[in-house]
Parts: sequence; C-alpha cells; structure tokens
Amino acid sequence: MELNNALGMPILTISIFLPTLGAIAIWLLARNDQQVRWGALAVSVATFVVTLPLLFSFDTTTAHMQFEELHPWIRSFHVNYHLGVDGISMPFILLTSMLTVICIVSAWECITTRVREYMIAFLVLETTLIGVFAALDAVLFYFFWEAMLIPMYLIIGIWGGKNRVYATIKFFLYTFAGSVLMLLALLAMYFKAGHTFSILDLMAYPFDFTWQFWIWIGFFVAFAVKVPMWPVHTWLPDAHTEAPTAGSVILAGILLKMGAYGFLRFSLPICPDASQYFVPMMVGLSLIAVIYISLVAMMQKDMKRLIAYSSIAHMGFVTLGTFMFTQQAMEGAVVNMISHGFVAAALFLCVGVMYDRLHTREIAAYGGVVNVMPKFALVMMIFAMANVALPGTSSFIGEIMVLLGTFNADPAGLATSAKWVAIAAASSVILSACYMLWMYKRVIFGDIVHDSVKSMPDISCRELGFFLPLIALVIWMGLYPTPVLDLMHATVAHLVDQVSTSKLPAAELLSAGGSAIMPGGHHPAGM
Amino acid sequence: MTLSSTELLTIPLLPLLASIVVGLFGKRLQNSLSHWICCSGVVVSALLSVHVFLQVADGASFYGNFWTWIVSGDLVVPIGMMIDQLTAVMMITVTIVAACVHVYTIGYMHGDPGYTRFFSYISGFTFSMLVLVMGNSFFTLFFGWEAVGLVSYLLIGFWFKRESATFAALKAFIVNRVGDFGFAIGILAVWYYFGTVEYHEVFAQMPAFLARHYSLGFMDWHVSAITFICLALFVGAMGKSAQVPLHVWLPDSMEGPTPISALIHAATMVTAGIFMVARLSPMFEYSETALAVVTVVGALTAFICATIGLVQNDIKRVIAYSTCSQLGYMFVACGVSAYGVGIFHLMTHAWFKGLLFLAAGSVIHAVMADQDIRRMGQLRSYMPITYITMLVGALALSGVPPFAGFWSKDLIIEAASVRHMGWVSEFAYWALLFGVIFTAFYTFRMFFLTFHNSDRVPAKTKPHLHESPKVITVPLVILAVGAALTGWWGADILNLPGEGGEGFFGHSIFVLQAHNPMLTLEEIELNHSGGIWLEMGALIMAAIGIGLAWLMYYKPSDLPAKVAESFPGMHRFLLDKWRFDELYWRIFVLPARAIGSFLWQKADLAFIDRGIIHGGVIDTIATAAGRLRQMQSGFVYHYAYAMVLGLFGLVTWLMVGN
Amino acid sequence: MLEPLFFNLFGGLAILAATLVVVSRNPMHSVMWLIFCFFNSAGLFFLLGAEFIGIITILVYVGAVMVLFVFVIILLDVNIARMRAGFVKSLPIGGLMALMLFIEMAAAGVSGVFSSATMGQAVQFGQEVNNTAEIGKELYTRYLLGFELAAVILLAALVGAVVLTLRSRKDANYQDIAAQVAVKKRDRLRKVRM
Amino acid sequence: MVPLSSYLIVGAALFSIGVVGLYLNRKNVITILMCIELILLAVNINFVAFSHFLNDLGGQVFVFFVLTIAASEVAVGLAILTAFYRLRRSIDVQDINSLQG
Repeated sequence: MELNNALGMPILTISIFLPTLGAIAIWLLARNDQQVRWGALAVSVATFVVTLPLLFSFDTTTAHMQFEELHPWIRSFHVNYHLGVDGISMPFILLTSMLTVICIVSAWECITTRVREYMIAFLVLETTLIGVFAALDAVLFYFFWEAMLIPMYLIIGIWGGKNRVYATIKFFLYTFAGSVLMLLALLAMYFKAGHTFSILDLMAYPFDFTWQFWIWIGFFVAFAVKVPMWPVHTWLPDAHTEAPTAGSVILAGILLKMGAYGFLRFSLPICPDASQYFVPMMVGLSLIAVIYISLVAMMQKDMKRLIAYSSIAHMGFVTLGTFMFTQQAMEGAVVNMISHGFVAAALFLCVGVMYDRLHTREIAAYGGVVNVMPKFALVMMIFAMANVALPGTSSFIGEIMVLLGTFNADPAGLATSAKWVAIAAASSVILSACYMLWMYKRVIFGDIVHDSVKSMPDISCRELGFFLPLIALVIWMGLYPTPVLDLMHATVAHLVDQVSTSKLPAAELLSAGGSAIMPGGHHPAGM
Repeated sequence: MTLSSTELLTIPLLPLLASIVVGLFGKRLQNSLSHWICCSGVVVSALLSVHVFLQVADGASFYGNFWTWIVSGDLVVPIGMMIDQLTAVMMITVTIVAACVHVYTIGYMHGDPGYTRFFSYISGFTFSMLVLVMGNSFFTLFFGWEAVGLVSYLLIGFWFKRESATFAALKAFIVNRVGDFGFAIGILAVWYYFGTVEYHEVFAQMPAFLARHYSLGFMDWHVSAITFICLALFVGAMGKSAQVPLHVWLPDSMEGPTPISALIHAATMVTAGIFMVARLSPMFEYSETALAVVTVVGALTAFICATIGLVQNDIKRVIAYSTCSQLGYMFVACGVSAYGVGIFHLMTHAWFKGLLFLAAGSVIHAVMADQDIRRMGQLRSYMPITYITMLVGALALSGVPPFAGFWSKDLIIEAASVRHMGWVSEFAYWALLFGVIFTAFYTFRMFFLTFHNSDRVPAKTKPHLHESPKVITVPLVILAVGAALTGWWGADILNLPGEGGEGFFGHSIFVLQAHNPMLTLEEIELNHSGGIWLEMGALIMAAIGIGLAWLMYYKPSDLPAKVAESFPGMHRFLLDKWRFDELYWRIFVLPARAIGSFLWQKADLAFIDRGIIHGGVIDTIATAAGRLRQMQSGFVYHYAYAMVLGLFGLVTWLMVGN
Repeated sequence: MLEPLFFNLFGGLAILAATLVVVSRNPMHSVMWLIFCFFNSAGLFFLLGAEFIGIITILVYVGAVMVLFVFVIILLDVNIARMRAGFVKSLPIGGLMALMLFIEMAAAGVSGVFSSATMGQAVQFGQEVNNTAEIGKELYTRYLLGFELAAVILLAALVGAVVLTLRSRKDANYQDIAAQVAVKKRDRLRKVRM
Repeated sequence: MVPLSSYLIVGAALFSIGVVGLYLNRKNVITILMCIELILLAVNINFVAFSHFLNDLGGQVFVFFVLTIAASEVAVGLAILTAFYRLRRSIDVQDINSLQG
C-alpha cells in the first residue's frame, strides 16, 4: 500500500527513538547529576522540537494515516514495523513530548537520589508512550503498551512515597492482567483475518457478531483498567499518592489517555456492532465514574488522592463521549482528554510544589497558603477552575461538547433516551465544584493555623516556568479551540462512519440485537 | 442604522484590560495609579454605553458575530453581540452603577492590603456582566454567567482570612453552579431542538418548532419541549437571581466588602436572571406552565424574603433580603408577561438598592465595621448626607410616589392584578401586596434604628463617628438623584404600557397579544374603570408599613420586644431564615458526605480493594498454592504413587478412549 | 506337551517369589526370594528358546547384582523391627491401584490383539540354529551403536559408584610415594647444640 | 503351545508386584531397588516373549541393553545408599524427605 508520508523522512521513528538514544547518551556520558539533568532536558526539548512538524505539516482534510512508515519486522508472523498518525493520535504525541519536558523540569530539585536512572526511566517512558500512539501494527502497539509499564513501575517503585512497592505492584498487575486478554484478542484476529496484524486491515475485515463480541470484551478489559473505569479503578489513587510528582504528572497526563485512545483506535472501528451492543453498559459505567467517583473524591483527606479521583471522573466523561457515536461527543471526548492532560498535570504539579515545601499531602496540614504564597494561589485557582470546567478553560469545551453530543445522540438499546444520560452527566458541574473548591478553600484560604505553613516560600521562577505554558494552553484552548478541533474533524467523521456502518451481512443484522444504527446525531428540527 | 462594532467591542474590553493590567501588575503600580486605571476604564465604558443607549433609543441596533468559538460537525458556536433596547438598558444600568461603585471603593477600601486585587476583581466583574448582557448566543450568556459567578466567588471570599467569608464564597459558587446545571441542560435542549445557539435563529425557528409539538418524557411523565427548555433555563435564573429554593447564598454573600454587595448582590449580577427571562421572552411566552412557575416562584420569594427581613439585625442582611424580595417582584413582572415593567423595576431597583447598600457601607465605615443595627442609633447628627441619601433610598424602596420605587413596583402589582392566570396571578397579587407592607416596614425599621431611636453606639466607637469622605458621599448623592428621578423619567421615556411592538423595548421583548397586561392597563387608564384600589392600593400598603415602623421604632419603646414575645415561635422561625440552611445541610450536605465516605470506605476500599481484589483473587491464589505445596512431600513413594496414578489414568483413557 | 506344565510352574513360582520379595520383612529374605524369582524367569526364557538370555540373566543378575545386594545388606546392618510399621496402612489404596493396573495390562494381553492368529505361528527352530550366534550377528551389525553406548553407560556407572563411595580413611596410614621422594634435607635433619 | 498372552500375563503380574513394592513399602531403600529390578525383569520377559513370537531377535538384543541399565542402576543406587547411610546412619525411607517442597 502506498505510504502517505508528507515529509518523506521517518519523523515518527526519530521522535520515538530519540529519547532512548538520549537516555543511553546520558547513561554513558553524563558525569554528575547536574549534567544528567541538563542532558535530559536537552533530549526532551529536542524530542519536542522533532514532534512539532507533526503538527505544522499535518493535513487536516484527510482521515488517512499520515507520516506513515512501513518496514517488515518479524517476517514469519507478518508483523510489520508500521507507524502512522491521524487526527486523534497526533495531539497525544505532542502532549506526551510537551509533558515530558515539563516533568523533567519539575523533577529538577525534588529528585535527589539516583537522578541518572530517574531521567533514563523517564526518557524510555517517553519513547514507549509516543510509540503506543504512533503504532499501526497490533503487535507493535502491544509491545509499546507493555513496555510502557516497566519504566513507570520503576518510577513509582523507586522514587515513590511510603508504601510505594504495594502501589506499583498493584499498578503493574492491574494493567498487565488487563492486557493479557487484549493479546488473546489480537491473536484471534490475526488468525481470523488472514494472518495480518495491521490495524487498518483489521478495521476493514468483516468479523461476524460473536467474533466482534469477544474481541470487544478482550479490548474492553485492557482499556477499562487503563482508563480506569469504575470497578477496576482502585489502583489509580494508590499509584498517584505513591508516585513522585513528575511520575503522577505523566501518569495522569498520558497514561490514562492510552485506555480511551485504545477504545477509539481499536474497539470502535474494529467491532462496530459490538460497540453498539455495549453502549448501555459503557454509559452506565461512565455515569458511575462521573457521579460515584465525584462523591468519593469529596471525602478524600489527601490532595493527590482527591485529584486522582477527579481524573477518574473526567475520564468517565471521556468514555461517555466516546460511546455516543456523534461527531460532537467524540470530538468532545478527545478535547476533554487533551485538556485533562493539561489540567491534571498542572494540579499534580501544584500538589508537588506544596509537597516539596511541607512534605505532606494531607489537606489538614495546610490552610492559609494564600497568605504566604499569593502567586501560587492564583496559579492553583486557575487550574482548580479549569478542573471545575469553567467556561473559558479547555475542560469546559470538552465537557460541553460531550454533553451536547450525548444529548443529541440516539444510541439504540438505551433504556431511557440519551437526554437523561446527559442530564445525569451534567450533574458533574455541581459535584466537581463541590470537591474541588472545598479542597481549595481548606488548603488555600483561611488563616494560617500550622506555623509550618508560615515558612513556605512562594513559587520560584523554575516552578513558574512549567506552570506558565500550561496556563497559556488551558486558556488558549478554552477561548480558541478551533485549531485543535480542526485537526480531528476529518478523523472523527471517518470514525463515526466506521462505527455506524455495521460489519454484519444484512441477514445477521437483525439477530445482533437489532441494533438499528443511526448515523451520527440528528436534530428533530431537521437542521 | 447599526452601531459601530469597534465601539461595542471597547465597552467590555476596557474593563477587562484594566482588570488584567491591575491584577497582574497591581503590586508595582501603587494604589492610586491602579484605581485610576480601573475607574477610568469603567467610566469610559459607561459613557460609551450611554452613547449607545441614546443611539438605540432612536432606532439603532446591532447583530454581528466577531469570531467562531467552537466548530464541530453541525455545532457552530459564534462569539458575537446583539444590541437592542433591552441590552442598552441593561448596559447603562451595569456600567453606571459599576462606575459609582468604583469611585466609592476608592474611599471605602482605602488602606486595605488587597486594594489593587479588589479593583481588578470589580473591573473583571464589569467585563463579565457586559459579556453576559451583550452576547448574542446562549454560549456567550453562559460564559458571562459563569464568569460572573467566579468573580462573585472571589469577591465574597475577598477577606480570605475570615472563615465565614470563604465558606460564604464556596456556598455562593456551589449554589450558582446548581443553577448553572439547569442552565446547561437548557442549552443542551436548545441546541438539540433548534440545531443552533444564536438568539436570532432560535427565535426565528420558534413557530416551526412549536408546530411540531415535541415533548420529552421519562417513563410515563411527559412535558412539552418548550416548557422543559424554559424551566431548565429558569433554574439557572433562580440560581443566579437568588429565588427561593436557591436564595440561601445571597444573605451570606454579605460577608464580602460592601461595594460588591452594592454592585454585585444588588444591582447587576442578581438581575442577570431577569435579563435572561426578558431576553428569552419569545420562548417563555409560548409556555404557560413556565410563566406560571416564574410567577409563583417570584411571588414566593418576594413574600418569604420580605418576612425574613422583618427580624434581621444586621444592616446589610436586611438590605440583602430586601433585594431577594424585590427580585421576586421582578420575576412576577416577567411571569405575568410584563417584561418591560420588570426591566424598568430592575433599573430603578439598581439605583436605590445600590444607594441603600453604599449608604449602609458608609454607616459601617463610620461605626468601625460593626454591622449590627442594635448597636447604632441617633447617627443623624453625625452623618447628615448619608442620612438624607438613605432616606431617599428608603422612600424609593418602599414605593413612595415621587421616588423611583413607586412607579415601577406599582406597575408590577397592577399588572399582576390585571393579568388573569387563575390562582397563580391571585396568589402573586396578594403576596406582592403583603410584600409591600413588609418592605416598607423593615426598610424604615432599619432606617429608624440606625439614625433615630436611642443612641446605642458603644462608647469606644463614639469618638470615631464622622461623615464619610467626599469620595464616598459623592456617589451617594449621584445615586440618590438617580433613585429620585429614574422612576418618573423612566415611566414616560420607556412609555411602557404600549402595544407589544411600539413600546420602548420594541422587538427586543416579545409579548403575546393575549398575555400583555399593559394593554388592559391602558384601557383601564383610558376609561378610568380601575377604581381606587387598583391605582392606590400599593401606596396605601406602603403607608401602613411606614406607619407601623414609625410607631414601633422611631422612639425607643418596648413594643417590638412585646410583639416578639407574643409570637415567639414565629419570631425564632423568621430569625432562622425559615431554616432553609439547616434544611439544605440535612438533606444535601450530610447525605452527600455520608454517601461519599460510604462509597469511599466501604465500596471502594473494603469491597473492591480488599473484597474482590485481595479477598477474591489474591487469597484464593494463596490458599491454592498452599495446598499444592503439600503435594511435594519429599517422600519418594508419594511420587512413585503419583506416577502410577498417572500411568493408570493414561492406560484407562487409552483403553476406554478409542 | 510338557511345555505348558513347565510354563505354569515357572510363571507361578516367579509370581509367588515376587510377592514374597515385597511382603517379607527381612531384606535378606526378600533378596533370596528375588534370586529365586530370577531363576524362574530364566526358566521362562529357556522355554521361549532364548537360552542365551536365560544364561545371561542368571550370570549377570543373580551373579553380580544379587551379590551386590547381599553385600550391601550385610554392610549396612539395617534393623528390621522398625521397618514393618507403615506397610499395611496404605495397602488397600495402593494394592487396589496395582490390581487395577494388572487387570488392565492382562486384559490388553488377552484382548486378542496379541493372539497367535494375528501374530503368526512361532517358528520352532531346529537344534542347528544357535541362539547365541544369532544374537551375536544381530548385536554387532544393526545394534552396534547401542552396544557401544551400553559399554559407556556401564563404565560411567562403575566410575560413579567408586567416586560416590570412595573415602580415604583418616586413621589408615598409607605410603604417599610422591611425598616421600620430594622430601628435603631441612625437613628431616636438625642440628642440635648440646 | 503356550500362547503369547499368558507370558504377557506373567509379565504384567511381575510388573504390578514390582510397582506395589515400589510405593507401598515403608521399609528401606534396598527394597525399592529390588522392586525396580523386578519391574525390569518383567519388561525383559515381555521382550523375549515378543521376540520369540515375532521371530525378531531385536527383542532379545534389547534385553541386553535393559540388563546394562539395570546393572548400572543398581551399582549407582547402592553407592548412593552407602554414602547416604554414612551421612544419616539409617536408610529408612521415612528420613529421606529433604526434597520437601
């Protein structure tokens, strides 16, 4: 198949393996910690610069994969080293490279032991993350998907908090157990679809309903653990509370998106009928995630745990949007993911800033921080408001589009009409305000009770260095999201068509639960 | 002819610019420079608004999009402006009151450490309010709505050291968000049914939409689509304009500095709800139930808040409850389809309520921030200007003829009496009527206790009593003049009682022929068939109220105490603000916390974590492994036995198998 | 006509000896019964016309292996009393299992798959056919490799056995010629001042 | 003529007795070695019986290999036994369970 690589040069391969090469260079050449830090920063900035052409020379009109690369990898199993990006995966690659730069800057002072290994782990993690988003071959995707666990396991396990070992093992086993079923699904598809692992071919291959059903379940388990969806989410709060600041920034910023990205890339296009069939379940789980988790978040005593639960609630919105199969809902889901990437990362950095000063994450230990750290209070307020989806911030765009899409969607098989789902989801407007601002009040406002708070220095210019770009992005995307949205119009439209066209021969369509599929949303007024 | 878009753009952007500049560089530019930037910004935009108002008065209007905010599939959200008579009125109200408050703050907040921050907030507020008012789509309305909520959160919690202030701020924000929840659902429904969010297009599609009789239902309970949309949007209005179920935040918002109580919680923000109902009159008019709900809620709020106001002892809380009840009046006006009158009352109310608040502020400023009227009295001699201006405000509020209140409030009551909506209009009429007595009573009770009665000022603040500086008294005088004249000026300028189309508001407000109470009032006026009660009813009630207040509070007497003892239950009930706070605390806050901690401890940690994961998976694996271990007993013969067993199994399988 | 008689004799005695090997408490008795069992099986071999195998069994097994057993039993004076304990306890299950195994194998044997019809009539060789020569021909042509391997295995076993059990007795004094030759004047001669 | 099946029955009997002896006895290790000898003997009987009835000397040749295995097995077995005896002063089967899992 002809390769659609606008730039000619293998930009994706470079952006994937540059961090690893950098890591090796740091490992061999850097002598002292300072050199390690600067080296890591240089590598991550270089990677960010390398990923920029992906954005600038991205052709927003076509839904095809761009910057494609295809080389045979394991010939005997027809596994190819096949890379490519489209409207959905490209933003995440940029988000990854940008957040890695911010993580490395944020880990400048708080990581003192074994700095070299820390930076190497981070750069390798970046490689695997970019790899996941760029992979178009199932095995390559699975390889990066599992490889991502190792550096993350080390980051949480070595530089984490008190019972980090428990948290990191739990994180590792959860994700690993989940992805085993995905491997089964991949292999089953490999044999059924005529010995091919390429995702594009799998998308085209007409699986019958039972195949789609089981493949979907295999994917669902792996991605549900990663998103995390309601029953399998308990690893996230532990992983976050025990991870070092930069670790939980990357964990919240990118790793959660891989699960939702997986739904968009695998579950929806490859098994459209199964996705239609599972809409009620997904909607139910997403609503639980939004409402149940917000209530739980309200009662947290530890800041990081609260923000971790809040990111589960936000991801609940994403999965809701993904499974409404309307253009607005899906684009809202992707926008929500990107904005959550900024907001959650920033909030964890805020907690990190406070943790560096007081070495505790308990809300009770703080109070009246605004008196000593006014600039920090302003920064945290911006992100608290972003987390509450205030209009003018990027998360409002994501949320309102998901709500609009949900209200407008008409998925078959849903007990009540999607309108009541949208109304239930909209309740997060209130709940998120409750837990976020209540935490903000107890931490920031009020009089200084603990005298340890008195000695907290205000935000340093380094810390401001990584907050400013995030603030700029959150507000810029909140006020003017069109460039980001333009990226994904074509891809999401294509995805909506894929999901709506059933893969079953007409006869079997009725037996598959009569899933009458409505192409995208509809306005009764026939607009 | 259309207005110039540059002029319209500068009106909101100037305060925004001022707010950002002062907000970020406040520390560097000293107090004087920063307040000049903000004040000049707001004053210029006020002048421009007046200029726009004059142009709009003789026929100009504007409708244009500047740039698209969100584009996704068939969702197009433009950012633009729609200026017509309604917007013009709102613009001048907002900007002029804001200007007065800015000037007033120079004096009031003098010496406060957060001086520049305060100025940046109130300028930011002016920007958000202008966006809310001037926007041309539901999204700009929603943007302004939330931005205003955010700024009021910041301003109420301005003195962040005070626990009560930050709690009040949080409470205000959350209750507003409850309103915004309804508002958001309204917007979703509008986009679903109309495919667009711009006012013009939505109003244009109304006839076609109504023809289809959409309805929305849950199980067997069905509601017509238009009613659903209007009620959802009205929930937003109730949240923002502090109507009964969602009014709990307004009295607590008095924790903030007085200027913002005047600006936000009297004149501008709380009127956003009425503006919205008026703006969306083309939608509300087509839903009888929605109008009925608006009227009932308005009437209820008017009555309840008026009763609560009777017993309050904090000067600002009295005025806060009076704001709530006056908002109730405006909503009743909108409910009975007299939107023009509602907006007119809104404008006059902005003037005299702003005046009352600022006067109260100057009183508080004098008695060293002690807001309790029981520790005031005989301040007349110390603060003559404040005394006179406050008297004007009180008279205007109670609805004494020459002053503003009489013109607008009476019209509302007349409209309510004339409009026949079954028991709804009857209830509204009588609620408003009794409201007038209570309003007059508590206003003058507060007035007499502050300026007359006995001198209860504590000794240590006695020497401190003085008239406020010029920068405070000047805005008071301006507002007093406004409170006096706007009523008479407005009545004939806006020539309200007119046919739907050619009244001052023209097409900006849409009123169905059958609904319009103004027409019937006009007929009554032509053939004088209204009778004394219709004309003078409200005035008599006001007179009764003032008389009672005179009787009980002008001279120190134990009459109020005796009355309180004779109705102890009622007194306590009113003092506890109808126990709404306790009610909400018990049915919302505690259950939410209980469910939250239950879900966290029991469901998440105990059930999923320890139950399924540890209990289920890990323990079964551990026990299974334990048992398997015994099989490796170390005795050779056990192994031999196992081998033989295996052999036997194999052989039998072979024998039996094929 | 004598053959079935001899066959039943040798077979029965072999089985009887085998059971007694297992049942008897004294290891020495069980060794003796084992030897007796070997003799009977040798008899069977003769019946089957494999006289070389029969002789070898007696020579190798009885001669070498059993002697080794006897030697070891005497060397390790095993106390008999304590031995008996657990035998009966688990007899039922084990016994049943073995019985079932036997029945199955016997059923396989009798099941006719190996009946003479299918297998063809056994050819009775005349006297002139020398079994040993035949085996020799066979062994050194087709199975030469096996033969070599067997030799290697035996050697390995031999060396193994020696290595395992060899130990130098400390108290036994023996000459270490090499050390004696390498001795120096200094080690032996000492000048003493009187 | 003695049919092949009777030889097989004898072989099976010896084999089962060997197996019984193998895992049922609680006596010493020597008995285990002897039972292994018995099993190998049963195998030899079968080998010879088959080679006789199939006129194929291969069976008999194979008996030699079985013999070598049996011999070397006993040699090494007893060597281990003696070494073990020196170590533990007893060769009772009960004591040999250091391989416990």
